[in-house]
Amino acid sequence: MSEAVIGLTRDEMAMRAALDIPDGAYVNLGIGIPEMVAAHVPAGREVIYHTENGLLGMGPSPTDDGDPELINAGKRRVTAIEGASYFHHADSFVMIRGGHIDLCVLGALQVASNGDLANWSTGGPDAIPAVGGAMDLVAGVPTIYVITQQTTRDGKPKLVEQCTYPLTGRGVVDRIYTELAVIDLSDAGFQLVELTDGIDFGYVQSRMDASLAPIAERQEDSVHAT
Amino acid sequence: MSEAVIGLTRDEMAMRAALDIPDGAYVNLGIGIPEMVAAHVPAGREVIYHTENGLLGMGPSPTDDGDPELINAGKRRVTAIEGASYFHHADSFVMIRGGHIDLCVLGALQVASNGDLANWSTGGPDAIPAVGGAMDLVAGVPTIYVITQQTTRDGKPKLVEQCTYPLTGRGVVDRIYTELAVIDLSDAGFQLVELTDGIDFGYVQSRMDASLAPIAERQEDSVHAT
Amino acid sequence: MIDKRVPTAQEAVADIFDGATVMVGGFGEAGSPIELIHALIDQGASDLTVVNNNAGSGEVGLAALIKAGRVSKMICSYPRTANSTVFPEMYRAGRIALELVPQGTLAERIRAGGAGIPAFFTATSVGTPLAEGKEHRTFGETEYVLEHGLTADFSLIKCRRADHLGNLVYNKTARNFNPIMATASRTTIVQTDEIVRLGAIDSEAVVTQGIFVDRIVTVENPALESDLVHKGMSYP
Amino acid sequence: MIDKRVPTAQEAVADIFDGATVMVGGFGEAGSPIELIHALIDQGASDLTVVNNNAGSGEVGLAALIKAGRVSKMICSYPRTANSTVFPEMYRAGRIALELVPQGTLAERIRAGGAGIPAFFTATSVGTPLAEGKEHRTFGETEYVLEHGLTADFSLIKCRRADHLGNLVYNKTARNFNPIMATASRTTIVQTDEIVRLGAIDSEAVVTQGIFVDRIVTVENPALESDLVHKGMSYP
Repeated sequence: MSEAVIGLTRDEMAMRAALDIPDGAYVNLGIGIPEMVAAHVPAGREVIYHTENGLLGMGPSPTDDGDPELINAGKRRVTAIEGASYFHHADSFVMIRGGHIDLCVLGALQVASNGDLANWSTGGPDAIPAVGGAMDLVAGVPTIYVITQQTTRDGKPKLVEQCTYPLTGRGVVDRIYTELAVIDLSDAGFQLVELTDGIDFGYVQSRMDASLAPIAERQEDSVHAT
Repeated sequence: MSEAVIGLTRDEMAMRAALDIPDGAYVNLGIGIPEMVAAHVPAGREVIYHTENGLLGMGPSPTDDGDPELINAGKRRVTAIEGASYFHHADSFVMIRGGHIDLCVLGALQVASNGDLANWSTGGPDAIPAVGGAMDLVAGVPTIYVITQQTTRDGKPKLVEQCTYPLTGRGVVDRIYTELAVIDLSDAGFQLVELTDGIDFGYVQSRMDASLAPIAERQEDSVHAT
Repeated sequence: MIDKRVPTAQEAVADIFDGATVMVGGFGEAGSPIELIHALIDQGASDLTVVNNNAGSGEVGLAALIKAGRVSKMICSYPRTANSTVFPEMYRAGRIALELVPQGTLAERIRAGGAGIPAFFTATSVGTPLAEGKEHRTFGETEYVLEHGLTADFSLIKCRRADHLGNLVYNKTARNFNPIMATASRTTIVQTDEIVRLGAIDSEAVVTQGIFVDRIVTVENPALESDLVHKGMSYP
Repeated sequence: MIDKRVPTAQEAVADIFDGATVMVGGFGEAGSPIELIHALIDQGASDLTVVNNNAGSGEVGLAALIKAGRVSKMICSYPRTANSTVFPEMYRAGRIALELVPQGTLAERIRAGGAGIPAFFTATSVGTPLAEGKEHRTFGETEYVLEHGLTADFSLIKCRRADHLGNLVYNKTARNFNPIMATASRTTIVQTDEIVRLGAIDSEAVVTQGIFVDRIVTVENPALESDLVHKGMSYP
């Protein structure tokens, strides 16, 4: 390790995001850290998970071998809760495109200060382009949370003035959870909501390529509502 | 009765049309005489009936009271065959609009020599307009048969040069079964295929407001195929 | 925790507001949520736009809602049925508006509304009066018209069986418009013959997924429109 | 009489022609009709356009068809999966074309193709490179792009259970693209784990109605792609 770990672990980031998932929400979780959110929803809240390959009521990973035909969007084996339902792909995207899923948690390559998200391609000439359901999710789901490290492994900020990678969607991100902070997207751009214990404003700002507004006097909670 | 019955009865017209329903066809039957076609499909042929209110595999009327929630498009109680399936209205019209139903038999107010069909409204100022699934059927089903009397009750021809009633669809009719004849729609207009026993060409022509071409030397059978 | 059951039809329809668009499931009497409609009559909301394949029969259910003067506009494919006298009278008297839509286009517009599709092309109605004034376009060799997705503030749905998460199954051809209307309305209100325990509805056979449902009322022995009409009943 | 069963996969795919568009069901290995794909490899048709969510993995199933040089173009949403090496190599070498479509738009284009809808508007992909060159239009305050229905000459479908009329049910998330592809192809070819007697599939729970199905082959113990890949197998 060339650098000491500063701020939250991946699991702690998922845990922080989970605090904001409301009781009764229908939620789609992206691949990677977002998947870990499911394990951390606070006790007493019932959340129903949708996976775009045709399952509402996705449960945790199987404790046995599972069923190779019961998988999630990341093609990993999962289980189904009591009261789950299966449906075909067009019906699954009725739920997404039609605005029926309340909230989606995704990873990111870049988020811009206007809420633009890039998370499907680095646009490299040799890259195999692959988009999956990401563009449908950001276009259809009313509330989009992003969980991401503040920078890439080689230190390049992921929260930027303008995305340089191909977009997944325009102005779609509502809130970002990083190892250092919780940051909202407001009309004025990146808006600090909460600092991780032991992290100061200046450090977060230094790990971004865009201006960060300090915590507002009176916290706007509008992005919580779905 | 002011006029003797000439030509086929309603039931005989349905019987004649049934001869042209191919084995294995998926068929939608309109309300009225078309409904009677089902009872006359020749032995050895298996035909599957679709009703647009969400049933594939419609059987005959129930011999008991039936189920008030098992009805056909005319809202009459029906039965379902073994191997029937139920589905919602959007899926039902996937079958119709998507061209999956092979053949539809409808009634008519007017058929024009270019295949235009009018069968939903007389366009009267006091008429309550009601269209149901007729426009979807003629737009989506590749082969459209019409069963109709040659004239209205007061003797006005229903086979005409041009429809005066509002259209159901343009150029959609393939074949017409009347009490006097079987008539195809060809590029040249009405084309006689077959005369009812005892009826002559001149009589059929006299009961139309458009030109009828005599039986062709070598019969084209193209409208039979689906 | 999620539990979409509400005790009475009265509570289920309480917030339907004047001027709302309400989709009402059913094809004729099959799948028609009569008890919910009657609760809506009691509730009093007016100036409603109602979407249904028909326009009711006799003087019960949807016909009674129309007769009570609560419906300013019907969107339907076939407002002319056996025993349908209320709508024709109101229509001829100029007291109710009608948007006539071919049945398949009506179904697809509702499905599109629920699916986030604002508009689509269809060949249905091309060359007829119902295509007049609509955008036409040719794809391949066929001409199509542009039709728009349809959404509603509320839908009133009837099903055979539900669980408390809102998963629904229907009875035979009573399915008809109910599942697509459930997807296309902001608030979906369901009457069910019975509520069953979670897991009692086969996950492979759920027709309407709970995500589309907001409120569920049990109506154990729902009335049949044809029975009520036959008995000459009128509501209220 | 109607009986859609055919004895072998070989016979079922015999008429797939060079240059055909073939929809292949499945999402990863779930619902992937491997035995039908292998029969298609044996059959020899080439210059195929294949529609599938992915582009195969290992050197079996769809990946094997691509490796054999039979696919000139893939239409898919995610041609990059664990153990997916064949497509990337062919793509980088310029030996296969790619039409990349967002997953929901791919599903809706297939559904539209089956439903006789030539084109529809969707908000998905607006503002991204995948919307470039497409017609844009604003409805309300949102911008949408026009997408076109997708149809195929053939589809290869995997299901859990079928009857001889072609009614199908699936297993869990193996349902995925299979039902919509069955509606969107001129000839639908199905492999099923088992054929059951007519009436054994609940009429309320049929997922694909027989009207969409042309040929059914029983493959009693279908191979699992992950098993074959794990064993390092390649086909043929």
